[in-house]
Formats: sequence, structure tokens, C-alpha cells
Amino acid sequence: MLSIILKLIVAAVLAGTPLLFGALGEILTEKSGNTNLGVEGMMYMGAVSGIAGAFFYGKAAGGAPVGVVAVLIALVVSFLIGALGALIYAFLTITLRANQNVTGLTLTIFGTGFGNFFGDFIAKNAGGSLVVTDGVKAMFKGIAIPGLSKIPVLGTLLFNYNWMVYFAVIVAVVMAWFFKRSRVGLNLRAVGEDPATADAAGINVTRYKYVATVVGGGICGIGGMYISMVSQNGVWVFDCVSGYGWLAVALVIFATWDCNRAILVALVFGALKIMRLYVALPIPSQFYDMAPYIVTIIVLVITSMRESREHAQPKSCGTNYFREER
Amino acid sequence: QSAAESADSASSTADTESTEESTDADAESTDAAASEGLALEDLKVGFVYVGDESDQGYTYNFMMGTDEVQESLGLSDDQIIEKTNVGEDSSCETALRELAEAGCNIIFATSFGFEDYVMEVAPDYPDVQFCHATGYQSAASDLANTHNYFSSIYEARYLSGIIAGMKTQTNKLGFVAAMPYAEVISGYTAFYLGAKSVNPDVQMEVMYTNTWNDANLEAQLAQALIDDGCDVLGQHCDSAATATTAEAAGVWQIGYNTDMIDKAPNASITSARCDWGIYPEYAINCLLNGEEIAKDWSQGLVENAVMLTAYNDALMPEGAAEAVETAKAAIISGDLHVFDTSTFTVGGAELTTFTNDFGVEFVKDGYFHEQEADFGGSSPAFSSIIDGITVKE
Amino acid sequence: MEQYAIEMKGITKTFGKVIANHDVNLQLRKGEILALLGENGSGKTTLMNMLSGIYFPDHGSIKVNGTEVSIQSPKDAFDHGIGMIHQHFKLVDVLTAAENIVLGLKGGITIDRKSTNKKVKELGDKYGFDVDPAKKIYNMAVSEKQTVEILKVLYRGAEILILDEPTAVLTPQEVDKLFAVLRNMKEDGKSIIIITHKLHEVLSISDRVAILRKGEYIGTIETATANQSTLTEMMVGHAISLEIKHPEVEQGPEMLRVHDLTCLNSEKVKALDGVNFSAFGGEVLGIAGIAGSGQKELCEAIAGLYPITGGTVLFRQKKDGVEVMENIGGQDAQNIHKKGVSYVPMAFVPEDRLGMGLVASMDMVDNVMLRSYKDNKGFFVDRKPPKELSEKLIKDLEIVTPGVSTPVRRLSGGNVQKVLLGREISFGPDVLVVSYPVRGLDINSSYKIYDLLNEQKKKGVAVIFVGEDLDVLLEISDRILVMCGGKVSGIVNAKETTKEELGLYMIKVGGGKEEIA
Amino acid sequence: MSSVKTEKKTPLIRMIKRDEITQKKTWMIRAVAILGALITGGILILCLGKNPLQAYSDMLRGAFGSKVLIQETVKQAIPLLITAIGISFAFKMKFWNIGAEGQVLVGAIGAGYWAFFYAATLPKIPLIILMIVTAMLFGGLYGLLPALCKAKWGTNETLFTLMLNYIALYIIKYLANGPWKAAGSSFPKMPMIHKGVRLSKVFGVHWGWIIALVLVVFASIYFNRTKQGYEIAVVGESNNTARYAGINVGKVFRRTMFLSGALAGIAGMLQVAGCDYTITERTAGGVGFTAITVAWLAHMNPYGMLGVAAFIAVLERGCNQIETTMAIPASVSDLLIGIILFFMLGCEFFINYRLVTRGGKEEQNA
Ligand SMILES: Nc1ncnc2c1ncn2[C@@H]1O[C@H](COP(=O)(O)OP(=O)(O)OP(=O)(O)O)[C@@H](O)[C@H]1O
Ligand SMILES: Nc1ncnc2c1ncn2[C@@H]1O[C@H](COP(=O)(O)OP(=O)(O)OP(=O)(O)O)[C@@H](O)[C@H]1O
Ligand SMILES: [Mg+2]
Ligand SMILES: [Mg+2]
Repeated sequence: MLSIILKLIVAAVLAGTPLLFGALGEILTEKSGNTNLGVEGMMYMGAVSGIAGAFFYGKAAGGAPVGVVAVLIALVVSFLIGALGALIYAFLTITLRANQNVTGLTLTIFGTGFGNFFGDFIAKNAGGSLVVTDGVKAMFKGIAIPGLSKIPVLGTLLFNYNWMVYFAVIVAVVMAWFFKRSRVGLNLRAVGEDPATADAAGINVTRYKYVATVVGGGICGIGGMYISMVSQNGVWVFDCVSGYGWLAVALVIFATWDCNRAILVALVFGALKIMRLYVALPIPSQFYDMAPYIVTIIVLVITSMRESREHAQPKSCGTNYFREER
Repeated sequence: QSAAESADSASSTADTESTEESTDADAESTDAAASEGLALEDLKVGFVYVGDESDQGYTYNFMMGTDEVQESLGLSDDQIIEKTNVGEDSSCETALRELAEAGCNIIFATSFGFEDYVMEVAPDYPDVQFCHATGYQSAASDLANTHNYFSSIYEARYLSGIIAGMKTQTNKLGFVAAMPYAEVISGYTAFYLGAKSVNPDVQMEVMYTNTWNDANLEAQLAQALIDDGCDVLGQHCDSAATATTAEAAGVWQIGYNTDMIDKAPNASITSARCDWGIYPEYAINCLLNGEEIAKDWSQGLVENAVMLTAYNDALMPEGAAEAVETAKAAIISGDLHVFDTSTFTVGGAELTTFTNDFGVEFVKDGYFHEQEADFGGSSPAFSSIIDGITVKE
Repeated sequence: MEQYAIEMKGITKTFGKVIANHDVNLQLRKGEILALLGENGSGKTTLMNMLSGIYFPDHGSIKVNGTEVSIQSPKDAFDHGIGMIHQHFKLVDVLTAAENIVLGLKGGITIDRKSTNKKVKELGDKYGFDVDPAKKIYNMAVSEKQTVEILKVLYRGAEILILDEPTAVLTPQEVDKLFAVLRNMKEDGKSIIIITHKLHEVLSISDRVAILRKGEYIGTIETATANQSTLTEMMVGHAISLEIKHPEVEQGPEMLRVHDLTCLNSEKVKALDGVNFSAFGGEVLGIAGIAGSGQKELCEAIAGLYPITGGTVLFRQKKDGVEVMENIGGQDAQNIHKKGVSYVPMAFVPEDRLGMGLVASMDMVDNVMLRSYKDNKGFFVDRKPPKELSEKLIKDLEIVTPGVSTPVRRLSGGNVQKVLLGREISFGPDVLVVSYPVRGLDINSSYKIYDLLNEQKKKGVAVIFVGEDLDVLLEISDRILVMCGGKVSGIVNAKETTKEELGLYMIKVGGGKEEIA
Repeated sequence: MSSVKTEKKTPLIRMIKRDEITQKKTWMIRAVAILGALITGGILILCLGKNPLQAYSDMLRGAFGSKVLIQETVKQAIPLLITAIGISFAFKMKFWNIGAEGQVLVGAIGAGYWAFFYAATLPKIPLIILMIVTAMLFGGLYGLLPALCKAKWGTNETLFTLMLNYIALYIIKYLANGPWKAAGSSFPKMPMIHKGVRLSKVFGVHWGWIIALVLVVFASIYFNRTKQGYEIAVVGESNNTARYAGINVGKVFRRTMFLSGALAGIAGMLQVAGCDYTITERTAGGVGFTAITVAWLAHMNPYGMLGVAAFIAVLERGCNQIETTMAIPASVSDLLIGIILFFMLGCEFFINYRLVTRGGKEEQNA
């Protein structure tokens, strides 16, 4: 029994991590007052570019690619391309003031096409498959942290994951600190709550919105890279993001825009995703699949009932800011 | 090419306008055409696919078959129209009509969900032959121009099971299955029976994704099976996620549809594969020779319609290749039946009877007559869960 | 040549077709308080917004301390030592006072909340403000918010302060406090521009007065040489009488009786507590009180917009040919309104004109229709009657607008108020409730509004006038009801009372006459 | 005080809100945007080694090449248009309903119930009426749910409706796997509806297109001429004003969202009875999302939506065509559609604002 629970938790962590990245990216974006529904698209963009980066590096390095370099390349490239997707969104919504929801939906279409197209294209040119080398694959496997991983139970539970899991948690903790303690984080929150006020306080609203949205997109891109490098073990698989981006949007709500809470909630969502594979309950699998969305709605309704001003979506989300508007 | 195509659509416009008046005349001439046969240059072939080659699996495999046919029959590019990414909804009906309007004499629809729309469209185009892969409705319908076909993939599955049975060290196989229905069940049962034939202690665990294509879920499912102690995984779903997950976990995998060795060189041993070039070639030849196309067509090892892809030699267990050859020969000679009822039990008892919705009895002469024209047609029918297989839902 | 703190030359700014400022010159001396005066829409806010970096001028130059500068954003303005307190507060609700104050400032990577709170507190003490730096803005009253606004500017070390109608939302006591602070700051060497429509405030606080009219710069005079009528004349362009008329009308029947009215606000605290009074035809009943004493709730409760937890609101109505007082309290606005047109003629001009009384983006016809569209039988609306009424209002009330199909958002504040008041009066109500009807309006417009109200009174309407300016209340009202903390602290005869007495009622919870006397 | 910049400089480009713009200029801007999109997309196609001109002409041919193809295009536009009209009801009220996808699906379920179980027992006309009514009811109730919560607690409707889409999808999967599974095959899918329940064709397309056109006129009248339409506009602008005017805001939320969902439900019913003849998880197939774009690009004007829905249907059909004729992968058509929509979204800016460059020269277009 214990071992099943352990395995369930481990699997939940692995399934929850890409959601956590996506959610963190979206939280950052929404904190600047932009609701970017293009998470799915940006994750696709990151997924394909991360693997492509590692792949081309592996090819360029010939027989002996350095794992760490490949990791860095995958990380940086997926971040940049995810950010590129967000940049399109940012340009349209911030500079050109296009509707946020519609632009986000379009970005999803675009990003999905982008991911599948380039994945396919590179695979074809590589003779059928887009696969990174064994050395690179190994870099994305669990790392048994020396010493700690041997602790019974806790070792499996905490110290045997791939580096991206720890990275996601670090990003979450850093972001939580950033919003709570840092000056720039405070300014960003002001931008998301009330851009006119932030503007009058001398904050460059446009720049903040751009940076937050674009970096947020980059983080989503990293989440996509997790899918191609970890979930799919370094092989490009057609349609691989398969709705994780939308689940990440749900997670943002469930986490009530709080990065620390997002860690926990990602675990819960991850567990809901894989639960039926480990614990057989006599309910149709569709109800398992539905659970995250139902839970999210419940959380959404409860937070609105409580009229919480602080655990809610930043107020200016959905509206674009123009200084001379009145 | 562009000129040719504009000519096509010009003619299709003309066709459309004249369809209504000419239907009767065409119907009369059908019989004549059947006996005379069709000139090769008048042939036009349509294909409807659920995806495109990007899926690197199901549709990709079909498209490889199409290329084979084109080459072997020497068809020009504009004699073949391929409709890709057609949904299993009204867009399928659209695609079928478009192909018929574009002058196709024969149309192949390659996904299960297309069948209802094939049956929908076929009456409107009696002189166009509609061939549907994996379906079952043609024989029972009164539509002479519809046909069902499938490959006896269970035979290849059986062979691949032999390798799995010899490879496993935990005596526990895992199977990543898409949907809980006959095509899938028949496939994994054959796989298991192959394993059991060489390893009587072997057990198998099956889980369903309940969808054809969700790479992440497939990977998670595979991992759950591995977590449960399975060390050789089989699969029936679209992506290579099972293979790559097996590789990451250091266990082995046997694929479906396409060779997955390049994606998981340290895990994938071989794949069971259909050759989708054989049937279209057969059906087209019937058309050209003025012969009837069979209502139900299913071919297997004998005709090379199913096979195992190249082995990953480094991973092949000792003696497996030989065992496979022996079994293959026995199946071809008819000495070995995959669903030999003496080799398995269902709920502790031997399977003595199995009837489908149309009352056809499948169990006869000591074995289950899977995919035989006389017994329920070309589509897989075996859907019992046999002992030794645990389905985790 | 004198070096000014600010020198604006030839400033022009247009919005679409509107010329908000045309060739305006303005000079602010160092260490002075300059009042900026002008009718509504004369371009005061626009001009100041160009100093604070909200807008960028089309033409003209700005010099700060003698150097020509380009102010493209609020940040540029801060860099030049200019800070502005806007007409509408610019504070982030979910942040604390201190967080709002340090917002956008340079500094360390993190914010040391303890030390900033301390610094804010010290700054407040220095100028005599009482603030809780850790309090969230959404928990604050209006005057507290304004304090935070001022501290925000001071904290940034602004040498030049601009205050846009800071007194509009304050009680007289709070205004006095604010002015004391402003004088303190002036002593400190800061230069201040203040915008206000209240002439007595201009005269009491400023050193000089600059006047704008219709976007044009008229001139600047020393306050010492000015009085109310000279200022008005410069503003409006011709002399006008500054006396509020008070027509004597015989008191009519009781039109409205509020009995024991009690309401809870969203925090379940009593916003109104056992309110009792009557309003009679042919009188103006003024309502005074410190901001937030329950005036808003009272008006909305009478109008059926605020849930009532106890008590009754009785209107005079005809029933079977007999006039009776009918209870419609506790029913929602819709029910009141359903009766309203044919049954309970009551009109309400809410404090928030464009946020409650009107739909900013709709044209005059659709706005006039707002209260009457339900009268039309059936499923459809009929735009003909409201169109005719709109045209009539434009003519009768001299509303300045390009036409009936111009969105009311584009009208000036005074004209917006005329549209609203005009619509409400057009029903021929028995009871007319007006809430801060001249807030933000210039003298000229204000007097037009007073005239309109007096006309209603003459027609025998019971006018309930909620206002903040005690001088005005004393002049226009027949009786004045004073509210304090959700209770009625006194009802006095306007002729027999003084500002001081009213002031005492305003701060005396539940005070009776004896206690005050 | 910090150093003071001495040189005077105006910003390089400033934007100014336009007061009004002529119809001609508006269309010019849109035309330029589409041209820009086509050029960008053309470069993409060129990179694939295909001829963009051929691709575009193939796209046109795919949408209009023959009577059948035109009928198909119309068929594709119907659910898009009806759903967009439904969405515009909510959007006019500034209620961001992005749950039309789910509302279409539950509408389909409502219609399917009668089609699957009563086709043999009831005559066609009452059956069709029952199907429409139930579809509207289901879609409407599904839209009502977030409206109730918004009216009562101010629950964020964007996120609520988004989540409901997925729930509807899994309900369909559940039905297909069990309760409503077709007999005759073990495959988890629903049966085809009886031939007798299917919508007959008018000019080669099921009569849903007539409903769609009627709804365009209906919506236009509803928005501009009726009390309820007026109430929607007031509520959309300011809840407070609506309350003041005696409009029950909650009721308008509920009524309008019910209508919005009900219209989406009609689209679902038409898909079941007129096109797919069954229900699958693809029955909505993204219509609910695309319709948002349609409604938005048309500024919620029903006649505009007619045009935009037609445009997008042409685009989708066209892309489908080049996937087939030019072996362009589906992913490229996604890219292409994405690019075109990006341009169309972006160009609205130049309709609302104009740019002034430092020299004082005004720019008209991107
Ligand atoms: N957004 C706008 N677009 C075009 N013209 C406008 C706009 N806003 C106002 N106007 C014009 O400006 C004139 C003056 O209006 P303005 O808004 O200045 O009044 P205001 O007195 O400043 O209002 P308030 O007192 O509420 O601040 C009006 O006659 C109107 O035509
Ligand atoms: N953002 C804007 N867009 C369009 N017009 C504007 C804008 N801001 C101001 N205006 C117009 O410019 C003119 C000057 O307005 P401004 O607000 O400066 O007047 P004001 O003197 O402050 O009036 P008030 O005393 O009512 O505050 C008005 O006609 C106003 O409507
Ligand atoms: Mg103003
Ligand atoms: Mg002003």
C-alpha cells in the first residue's frame, strides 16, 4: 500500500510539474493585468523549440554532446520561443489593444500549429524522428541526490526527481517572494490591479506589462519543454501538449494567483490526472478527468463568495490600458 | 500539376451539375462496367485519412501503403486524391462526397469512425466503390458498393507476444490500450497468447487511455504499468510514448504500426505492423479486371499483409527469432490457430461459444474464427477478457 | 527676470475636435500657493495633467526652475519634482498606505516594510496627518485616502504640488486641516497649485489666482486684490449675481415620511439607524453631514436602491380618490419604479452621475429613455417620445451638446448634470432627491441648478437636497436635517441656525437639541 | 533633484484616439491587414517550397469551386454564425462567455436524447421541435449556471465558462462509453440518429442556414429595438445605472445568458440533426472558440457576424483544401489561420487610433 501511494505521489509530481510551469507563467502574466489564454500555444512552442535546440546542438557536437550544455540550450531556447509567442500577444494586446481573450485563443491556434509543424518538419528532415541523443535524455531523468535519495520513503518522495521538478519549485518560491517582498513585484501588482494608478506613480506600465507577459510566456515555454524532454523522454510526439495548457489556466484559479499555493495545487492536479492509473475506484474514468475542472469551479465560486480582494484575479485583467482614455 | 488539378475541379463542377440526370444511366451501366473492367487511365482513387503523416503512426502507416500502391500500379499523381485530417464527423461525409464528385472510382476510408458516413454516402454513388478499413457494416447492409477490410494483425501480434514472453523477467507484461473494444482486445489477447505460448507463467496487465491520441496519458499509463512491475510493454494507441517511457525506465517495449526503434533504441524490440498497400492493390485490380471486390477482406501472415518490423538485435532474447519463425510457419500452414480455445480460459472455463450481435457463432473446430469472412467479417471480434490478463480500469 | 518654479508657455492641447487648452501661459512662483480657477471644462485638469505627465501637449513649452523640459510620463514629472494629487484618487485598493506611497520609487531590491511604515508615519506627523501606514486602502474613508495621496507626493520629495479639487470630498473641518497642512508646506518652501470651484477657499488659501476660460488663459491676479465677484467675472466673462434665491412658498402637504428607517451595509454595520423625518411639498429640505454619515444610503434607500432592514418609507399617493401615505419601503427599485411612474412620482439625482444616473456611452435619447422605456407596452422600445423630450430639454435647459445622438460622456460636467436633472424633473415628481447636485460644477452651472431646484419647489415639489457646502445649504434650504453616524442628529430651521450650530450637530452622534444648547 | 534634461523632445510616435473614421477608410485598413496576413502567410508557404499563389487560389477553389463545395462552406458557417450570435448576447452585456463550446455540446446532448430514444415513437415534426427546445433548454441552463454565480457572488465568468467546456466534453465521452453507446459494435461511440430525424435540405444544405439568417435579423432587432436589448446595453455599461433604472441586473444576467447558451444549444442541435447525425467529442469542434473571434471581429453586429463567419468558414474550408491538394500539413493551416487572425485583430487598432509621428505627420496604416 505504502509503495503504491509513494508511486502515486511520484507520478503526480511528474504530471504536475508542466502544469506548475504553465500556471506560474500565467500568474506572472495576469499579475500585469493580461489574461493570456494562449498558454497551450506557448507550451507547444516551447515544447518543440526546447527539443529542437537540444537536438541540433547534439548534431552539431557530433558524437560527444555535453549534457549540461544541451540542458541549458533546451532551457534557453524553449524560454525564448515561448516568450516569442507571448511577445506577439503582448504586441497585439498592449500596443495595439486587441481583445485579450480573442488574442489568447488565436495564440493557442497559432502555437499549436507552430509546435506540430516544426516538430514534424525537423523530424522529416532528420529521417523520420526528432530524438535527442541518449546523453541528453539522461540529463532529464531523475537524479538520485546522493545520500538523501537513500532515506527510506522520504528519499523516493523528495529526492529522486529530474532537475526540472526542483527548478519548477524554485521558480515558484522565487516568484512568491518576488510578489510579496520585492519592489519590482509590488510595482507589478499595482500595474495589474490599477494601471492608471501605477502610471501616475511613475511606473512604466507598458514596459512592466511587456516584461511580465513575455517572461510569463517564456516560463510557459519551459513547461512545454518539460513535456517534450521529460514526459516524452526527448522524443518529439505529435500533439504532445494535449490540453495541459488549459489545465494550467485552471490551476491558476485553483491556486488563487498565489505561487506557493500553486506548488501544492499542481500536485493535486497531477494526482487527479494519474489517480485512476494507480487507485482503481469504481467510477468511470471520465469523472476522474472532469475532476480538476469541477474542483476549479468550486474554488472559483467559493473565493467569489468570500469576496476576497486579495486572493482574486488582478482587477485590470481583461482590459487594456490607454493613458488618455477616460 | 496545378494545371491538371484545375482541370479536375472544372470537370468536377461539370459532374456536379450533371449528376442528377445521369444517375439512372450510370446505374444501368454499372453491371457492364463490372464485367468489362476499368481502363487504368480512367482510374481515380480516393483516400480519406483521420490524420496525416505527422502522426508517425496510424495514418502514416496507411500513407506508406498508398505510396506502395501508386508505385506498383504505376498511377500518376493526379490519379490519387488523399484527404488528410478528416474528422470522424460530418467532415468525413463532406470528404467522401468531394472525392466522389471529383470522379474517384474507388475510395478508401481508413478510420473506424468513418464507417457510418460511408454507409451514408454510398447509396448516392452506386458506381463508386467504398472500402472501409476496420469496419463491420458492409456485409449486413444491402449496399453492393461498400466493402470492409482489415489485416489480420492479431497474427503478427501473436508473434510479437512470443518475443515479449521470452524477454520478460518479471513475467508480467503491460499493455497500453486505447479503447475498450474488440479491435484492441483482440490485439492484446493475441499478444498475450503469443507470450503465454512460450512462457506459461506470464501475466499481463492492461490499461486504457480511452482516446486514440494523448501522448502524455500514454506515457503516464506506461509508467503506471512499469510501477506495477511490468517489464515488457505492448501498445495499441497512436504515439511512441510507450516506447520512450519504457526506455526511460529501463524496460522493453513492442510497438504497433511503425518501427519505433529510432525513438527508443534501448527499449523497442520490434513492432507489429500492417502493410496497407496490399488491400488497395487487390481492390483496384478487381476494379480493373471487372471482378467483384470481396465484401470482407482480411489477410495476414500468409499474404504478407501483416509482419514484424526489423528486430532490434541487441535486445532480442536468445532463441526468440527462431521461435517466431516456427510459430509463423505453423500459422501459415494452418497448424496453429492464434485463438485456439484449448490454450486459454475465460473466467476459469474454456470458451465454447461466442456469438456477436448478429448471432454469428465464432467458436468452431476448437478455435475462435477471428476476422474470417464466413464468421462475422473482416473486423476483429474477439472481445473476451481471458484469464491471465488483468484490465485495470 | 524672475525664475519661476513652473513656467508654461503657449500650451495647446486638443482631444479630437475639443480644444481643451489653447495657447495657455501659466507661471508658478517659488513658495507660493496658486489657485487655478475656471468653469467646468475650461481645461484646468488638462493643463495640470500635462505637468504631471499624463498628457503631452500638442504645442508649447514647459520650464521647470527656468530650464525647458519635456515631460512624457509621470516619472519624468517626479524627476522634475512635480507631484499631482488627482481629482479621482489614484491608489491601489489591495495595497497598504505605505505600499501605495512607495509605489514606483527607486530603491533596494526588496521593500523593508517596517522602515517604510516608520518613515511614512514620521512624515505624517511632521505635517500633522494621522495615518496608519499598514492599513489597506479598501478599508479607508475618503479623507484617509486623500491623506495617503498627499503623503505619496510629499514622500517623493516633490517641490511642486498640484492638487485637483482636493476639497470636493472633504468636510469643512477636514478642509481646514488640509489648508493648515498646505500652509505648512508652503512654509517649507514648496510651490503649490490648487484647483477648486469654491471661491471662499480660493480667497482663504491662495497667494495668487490664475484663471482659465474655455481653454484660454485669462490672467493671473493677486488674491489680496480679489474678491468673489471679480473672480467670477473673470471666469465667466461677465458679472453675475452671487446670491442664491430663496423663494418663499407656502408649505404644502406631507409628501414623504421616513419612519425608523434602518439599513445595514455590506459589513453588517448599521449605515442608517432609526432615521425619522418628513418632507413637505414646496420646501427644500437640506441634508448635511460629514461625508459618509449615511446620506448616500438614505437617498438610495428612499429610492429603493438600498436594502432596508427596518422601518418604513411612506409616500403620499392617491388611493380610491383619497390621499394617503403608502408604504413602499423594503421593495426593490423595480417595484417602486413600476409604481413610480403612475403611482409614486419620485425622482432621484444620484451623486455618481455617469456611474449611476446615466449611461456614459449612450446618447441623450437613450439616457432620457432610461427611466421611461418600460412605459411602452409590449416588447419593443419607442424612441420617439424620449427624442422629443431630449430636444425639449436641450432647448429649455440650454444644454450645450452637438445633438441628441452624442454620447453623454462627451458633454461637460455641467451639461451632464442638466441632462440628468432635466430627465428627472420631466416626470413631474412630488419628491425630488438630489445628491450633491453641484459637486464639481462651476459657479455658473451651479446657479443654474439652484434655479431649477427652486422652480420645482415653487411647483410644490418636496426637494431633498444633499450637499456639502453649508453656506449653500443655509441659503437654499427651508429646513436642514443633519446626519451623524447614520442617525439624525438634528433637524433645524435654516433661517434660525448658523454654520457653527450645524457643525456641532455634524459631529454629535444622536445629539439632541438640549445637549447642544 | 535629479539632473534635468535640457533638450526638448517629443515622443517619436504618439497615438491619438480617433473621433470618427469613414467607412471607406475602415475597410481600407482591413484590406491592408488582410493583404499583410496573406503576404506573411505566403512567405510561410514559400518556405515550405510551395507556391503561395497556387495555395491561395486552391483555397478559394476549396471554398467556392463547385456547388457541393459552396454548400459545404455554408454548412461550416452555420454553427459558427449561430454560436457567434449567441456569444454576442453575452458580450454585449460585457459578460465574457467563453463557454459556448460547452453550451453547443450540451445542446447536442439535449437534442440527441430525443433523436436517439424517441425517433421510432414520435413523428418527425414534434420530434424536431422537442429537439430544438431541449437543446435550447440544455444550452441555456448551462449558460445560466455561471450567470447565477456572477449575479449572486460576482464569480468570474470567463474562467467559469471555460471550465464548463471541459466538463461538457467529458460528459459526452462518458455517454459514449456507457449509457448512450451504440449497439452493434463494442466501440465506445454513440449511434447514428435515425434517418427520419435528420433535417431535410434546402438548396443542398440542411435548413439550419435559414434559422441562422433569421437569427441574424432577430438579434439585430433584439439589440436595437427591444426593451430587453436596451437593458442588456445598460447592464453592459454600468450595473449601478441599471439598478438605478429599476433593471434587475441579476435577472438580465440570467435571462441573457440563458439566451446566449440557448442559441449555442441550437447550433449543437443542428450539428446533430443536420450534419454529424451523431454526437462525438468533436461535435463542437472548436466552434465555440472560433465564434468568439467572429463576434469580436464583427463588433457584435449581427450582420457583421454573418460576414465574418462566412469569411472564417471560407478560410477553414480553404485550408482543408490545401492540406489535401498541396499536401500542406494541418499544422500549417493552423499557423496560417493564426497569422490571419492576428492581423485582423491588430488592424482594429488603426481603426480606433491614429498615429502621429514626431514630425507631425500622421500615419494611416500599419
Ligand atoms: N471624450 C470627449 N470627446 C470629445 N469631446 C469631448 C469629450 N469629453 C468632453 N468633450 C467636450 O468638452 C466639453 C466640456 O466637457 P468637460 O468634460 O470638460 O466638462 P467638465 O466640466 O470638465 O466635466 P467634470 O466637471 O465632470 O470634470 C463638452 O462640451 C464636450 O463637447
Ligand atoms: N482624455 C480626454 N479625452 C477627450 N477629451 C478630454 C479628455 N480630457 C479632457 N478632455 C476635454 O478637455 C476639456 C478640458 O477638460 P478638463 O478636465 O481639463 O477641464 P477642467 O477645467 O478640469 O474642468 P472641471 O472643473 O470640470 O474639472 C474638456 O472639454 C474635456 O471634456
Ligand atoms: Mg473636468
Ligand atoms: Mg478638472
